[in-house]
Amino acid sequence: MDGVSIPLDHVLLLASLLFICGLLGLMMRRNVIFILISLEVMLNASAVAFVAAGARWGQADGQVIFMLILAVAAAEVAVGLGLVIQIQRRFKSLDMDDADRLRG
Amino acid sequence: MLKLLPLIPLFPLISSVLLMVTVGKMPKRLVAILGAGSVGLSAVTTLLVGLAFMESGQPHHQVLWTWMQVGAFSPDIAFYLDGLTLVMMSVITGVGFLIHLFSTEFMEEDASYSRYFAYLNMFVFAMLVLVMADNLLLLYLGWEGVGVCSYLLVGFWYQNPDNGLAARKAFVVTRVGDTAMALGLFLLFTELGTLDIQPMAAAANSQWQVGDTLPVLACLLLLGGAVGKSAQLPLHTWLPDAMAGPTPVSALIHAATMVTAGVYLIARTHELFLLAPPAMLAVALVGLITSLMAASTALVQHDIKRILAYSTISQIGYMFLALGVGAWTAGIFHLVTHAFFKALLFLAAGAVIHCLHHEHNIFKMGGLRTRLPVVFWSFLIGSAALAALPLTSGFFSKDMILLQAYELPTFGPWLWAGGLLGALLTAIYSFRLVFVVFFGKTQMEPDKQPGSRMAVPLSLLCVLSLVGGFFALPLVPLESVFPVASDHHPSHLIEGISIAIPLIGLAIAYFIYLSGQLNIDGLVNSAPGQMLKKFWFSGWAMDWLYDRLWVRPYKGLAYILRGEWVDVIYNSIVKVCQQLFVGLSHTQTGRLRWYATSMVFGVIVVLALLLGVI
Amino acid sequence: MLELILFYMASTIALVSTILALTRVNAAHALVYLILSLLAVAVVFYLIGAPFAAALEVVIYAGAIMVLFVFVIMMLNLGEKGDRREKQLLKPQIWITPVILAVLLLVELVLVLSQSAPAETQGLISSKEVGMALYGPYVLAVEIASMLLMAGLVGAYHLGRRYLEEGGGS
Amino acid sequence: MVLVNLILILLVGGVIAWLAERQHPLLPRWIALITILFDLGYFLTYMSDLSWSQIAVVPNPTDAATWLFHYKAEWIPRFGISFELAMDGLSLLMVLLTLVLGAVSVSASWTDIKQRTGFFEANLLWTLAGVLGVFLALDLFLFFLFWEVMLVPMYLMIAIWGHEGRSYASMKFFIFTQVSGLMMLLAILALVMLNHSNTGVYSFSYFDLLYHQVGGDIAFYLMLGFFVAFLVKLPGFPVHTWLPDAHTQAPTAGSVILAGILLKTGAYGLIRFVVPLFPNEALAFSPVAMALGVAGIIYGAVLALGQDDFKRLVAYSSVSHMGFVLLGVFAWNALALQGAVMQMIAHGFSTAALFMIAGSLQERMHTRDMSKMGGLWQNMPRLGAVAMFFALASLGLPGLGNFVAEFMVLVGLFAVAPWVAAAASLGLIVAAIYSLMMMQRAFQGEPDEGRRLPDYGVREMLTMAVMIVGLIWLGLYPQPVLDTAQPVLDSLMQMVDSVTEPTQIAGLMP
Repeated sequence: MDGVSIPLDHVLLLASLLFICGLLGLMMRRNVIFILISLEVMLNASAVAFVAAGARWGQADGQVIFMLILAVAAAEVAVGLGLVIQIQRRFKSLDMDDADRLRG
Repeated sequence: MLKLLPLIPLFPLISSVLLMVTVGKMPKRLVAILGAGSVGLSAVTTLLVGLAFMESGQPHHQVLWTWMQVGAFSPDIAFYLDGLTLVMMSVITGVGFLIHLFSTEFMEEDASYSRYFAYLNMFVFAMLVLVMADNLLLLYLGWEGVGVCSYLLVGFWYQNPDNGLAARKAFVVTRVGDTAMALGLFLLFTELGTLDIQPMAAAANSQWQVGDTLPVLACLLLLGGAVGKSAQLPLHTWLPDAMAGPTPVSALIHAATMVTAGVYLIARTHELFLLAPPAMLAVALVGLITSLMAASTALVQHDIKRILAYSTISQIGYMFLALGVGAWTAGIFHLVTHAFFKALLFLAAGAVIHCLHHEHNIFKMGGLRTRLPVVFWSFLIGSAALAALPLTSGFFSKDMILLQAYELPTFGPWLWAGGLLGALLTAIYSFRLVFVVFFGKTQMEPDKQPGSRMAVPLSLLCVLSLVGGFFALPLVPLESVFPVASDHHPSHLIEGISIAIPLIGLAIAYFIYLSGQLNIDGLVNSAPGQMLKKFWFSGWAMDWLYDRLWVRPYKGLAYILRGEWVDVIYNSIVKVCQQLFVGLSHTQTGRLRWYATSMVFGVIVVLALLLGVI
Repeated sequence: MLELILFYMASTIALVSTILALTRVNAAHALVYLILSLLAVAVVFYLIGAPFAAALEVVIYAGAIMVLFVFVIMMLNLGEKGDRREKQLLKPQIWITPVILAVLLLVELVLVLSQSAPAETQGLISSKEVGMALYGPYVLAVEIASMLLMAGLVGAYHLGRRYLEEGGGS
Repeated sequence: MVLVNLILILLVGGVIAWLAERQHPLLPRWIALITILFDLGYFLTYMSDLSWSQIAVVPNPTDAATWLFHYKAEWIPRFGISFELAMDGLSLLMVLLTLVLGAVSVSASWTDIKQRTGFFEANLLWTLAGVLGVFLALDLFLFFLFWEVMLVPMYLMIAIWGHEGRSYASMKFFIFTQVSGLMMLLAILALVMLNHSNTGVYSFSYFDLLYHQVGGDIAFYLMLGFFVAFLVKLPGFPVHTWLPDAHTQAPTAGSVILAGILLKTGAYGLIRFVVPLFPNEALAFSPVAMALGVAGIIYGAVLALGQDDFKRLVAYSSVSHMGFVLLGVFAWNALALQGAVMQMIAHGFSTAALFMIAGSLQERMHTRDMSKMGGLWQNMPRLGAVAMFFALASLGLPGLGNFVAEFMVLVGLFAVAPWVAAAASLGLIVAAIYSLMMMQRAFQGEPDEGRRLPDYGVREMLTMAVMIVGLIWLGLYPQPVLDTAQPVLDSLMQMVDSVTEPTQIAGLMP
């Protein structure tokens, strides 16, 4: 395993691509479950970038941050899915465009 | 004795404050005693002080306290007594007392008896302060004070909106003049560094040459004030309307004292005016034109008080003429005699109105000669003095003015001729009044006779009007104040003409209004005659002119602006904000995808900025 | 070399499965693709020398979090009707703006990446190091994370409670 | 500590008044009155320890020790913010005015306020406390704090106890003062930052910033920031439009405080801060400021004539009168400055009284519309006489305080800018027009016979007597006031003269 290392650029590129995929999903999908999935993808992408950066310097900090991201993701999903249930109950639909009560 | 000087204005002030504080709770008898008595006390004190002054012959200066002091600006509350002041004080307290006495009966039936005397006493106080002030600021205090009292008294019967209008007009028009005077004070203080009259005159004489611009400017501004207060052109329009007040008020304020304050001001500051010959000429011209204008207007009026008001304007015009030609003593002399006979005329007119159910129109009167003999004789003597018939007081003073005007180089004869024309008109209208009111057919029966408190002041004023000029008594104290006029006498012809003119006027009035031998109906009824009559009747249409020139535009401006136009600016800011709000609220679609998309757009822009792509 | 090949393979799988996950109509299908993507990312973690992160990725992400999703989808019970609805929503016109924006952002990110000097990942970081860092300098962050999780727990319970009280969303 | 206690007494009194409402709804007004009178008495006992010679000492504006009272405590030392209060002759006059008019305003609210009396009196006392703070604070941060403190209770007074259009008026008042306050805050911060970059020390203290020569364009903009804040408060043309609305809608006591005291904080700020902090810029700006002053005098007077609403008329007359203050400050010579100070005090009395009269009329007739009045003198002779007195004071009758003030402003101004003085003198004429028009429309004319209105009672006459005596005293013997303000103004002028070119305003000379 030692000796051959992976170019950082490529890992970061992977992170960027994943992030953008998530972003696309966020912008395109109206189903609230897919929106949550997109968010997960984006969080995961940023985690990749952190871990890669930590690996670049040979330090553990990247992974520490990854764990914090995990915690955030877990909390977010828990609350988010609770919201999904409420939305389904209120609007009888998972379409986020129906939940537009904030309209000015 | 001279130390008693501050008491003279103090008596009426105390009386006035007492009457105000008790707000009508005092019995009428006590009000009368307090009101008239306080002025009587002042008159007695004036006599004592006057005698003491005549003995010493030196001007007396008494500082009460420093009014305000900021650097060099330190006007005092201080009185200055010299001959001129003494003459004025005598007139104010003497004639004032008689008029107060007259009022105690005249106003007997009025509900606001004590308010009347409170105002009237306050007026006497303010007028005394005006003439006794040793500096122009204190003079200004008195000056505005009399203006306010005049306002209050003209609008005394405030229930009638017309009276309120007249009162307001009186105050505002004089305020225009007062403001000019205030500017004059600013100029004088800025240039001379003091407002005390005597040091100021000295400073002016040392700093300025005859004919400099600054003294001319300062004097013209002071003249503005004098013109306003003394109802001269172009600020005379308030006086005829001011007749809305009770008649004794007209006698005291609008004939004997307040309206002559302008004359007093110019006489008081004559050393400044001597440095400004153009201003002197302006004074003379203002006086002459005003006297002719007012005399011609008086010829055609119906209202007995308006006739007297215009005649007052005209007579003060004579005083201005006198001041303008440098006949200081003659001007003040005429002021004094005028105070006598005009107060007499007004009081007599007041008695007529009082006895005739408040009738003002002279053509509804007539034949009162036998019905109201005391009033008739008073009126006759007053008119004779007004018309300057020989040997009355008015004759001496007017004669003095005309002769000295004739002496003036260049313009003298013209001024003299104008004055003579005025004298002729004066004689005609004053005897028109006498003949129409007291002779002819009786049209109204008087319902009462003047009582003793009316008759006594009338008779005393009759005596003063007749003999007041004989001994030239008032002139003695003035000698020390004014520069001495030249002794040169014009020819007897000139003097003769001056004497003859009033007699001619009397004759004309007799032939037109009494014997009817001279019929002017045709002349009056012709088209130009009618126009002239209308023009004269409206007081040379000055009211109309001012209404169009000032009153209406100002009211219109106030009306247009009343909605606060400046707010348009702020309201439009509000409008813009509201529009922005409406516009931006459309971007709040409530859709998550839209928010995410716009956020991404923002991220792209920010990143691009950071990268320097844009 | 093997690592490199493995890396590119894992990356490709991660990307493709992510794209597939986000374009599915059926949420359950999407979840399966997403789990695949996460597993691929776990491989990437392993390859760049972070085995502890890889393990966590598998255990917590692909395991715990995804199970949550599955539960909820099961609770919602969407079925065929939901699928048809989803299809309608994925119309081509709503693709255009997001794709343009995404491409722009990608270009910018690539620009950013191209400006940095080339570097490589360096060897293995053991779980012990991670643990030392975590309970050393980052102990405050751990506390905060715990608080966050607690808040998430309470929030999720509160949001879900009424649903449960009313006897499910059927 | 005297100064701190002065403010604290009012703050605490406000809290007590608020709480006392639970015991009895009429209790708060007594507590408010007693608090203010106690504060006044407390102040006077300390004042009486001062001799005239102490007051007459020309204080060194840069040295707090030469002031009459000085208190300083650290607050936020890191940013150089301290709790610094100080009093010289000028603030002494203003504090006295505030407390006297404060008592008057409590009297004005005596029967006027029927709901939530406790909270009302509390707001009143807190406003007064804020105003005292503004007059005493010499730390710019503290000054700004008090500047805001006095606004909020005032806003509440208008918004809760105001008349029919209160929400609009209170919002307008708040926005105007708030926006202008923001400009001042920015100017203060910028000034402190500049001072920091020059000296390396953060300080908000007046004494540290005083001699600070900023120079250049930036100083001009900073001056403008302060100027706008104070101009709004003054209020000067064209940022006066909040005033007629606020005055008209405020409860009587609110109008009294607003007109009598709050406007004076603007004038005070101009004298205390704008010119001393930025002498060169302020004097260079003086032609514009004077033009605004004259515009305010004339504009206010013209609009006053056009109003039907009694209170609105008085409000516009305030705009007109405060124009003289602006002129006086920017003429910047001894006479004009003294005139401006006199005007602040005299206008405080005369306008407060006129607002009280307006309030009394509204309480009795339930209208402020003058076209529905007329002949009130007949019904209420005492009220009419009092109104006449204050109308005359307002038009500048010699012998009353307003005349002394306006005359001194104009005399001083004439030496600097004769034409401006001439234009401002027109204000004397137009003031007469609207004042007398007001008297005629409300009090003269045909009385309505069927009307039964209670005349002024003892409480009202006593309150009015305070102000009548005050105005006559100011008009006939203003020397104590002048002497109190003189050393302060002298020292300010010396300081400003020492840093400005004498030719600055030569352009205005004829």
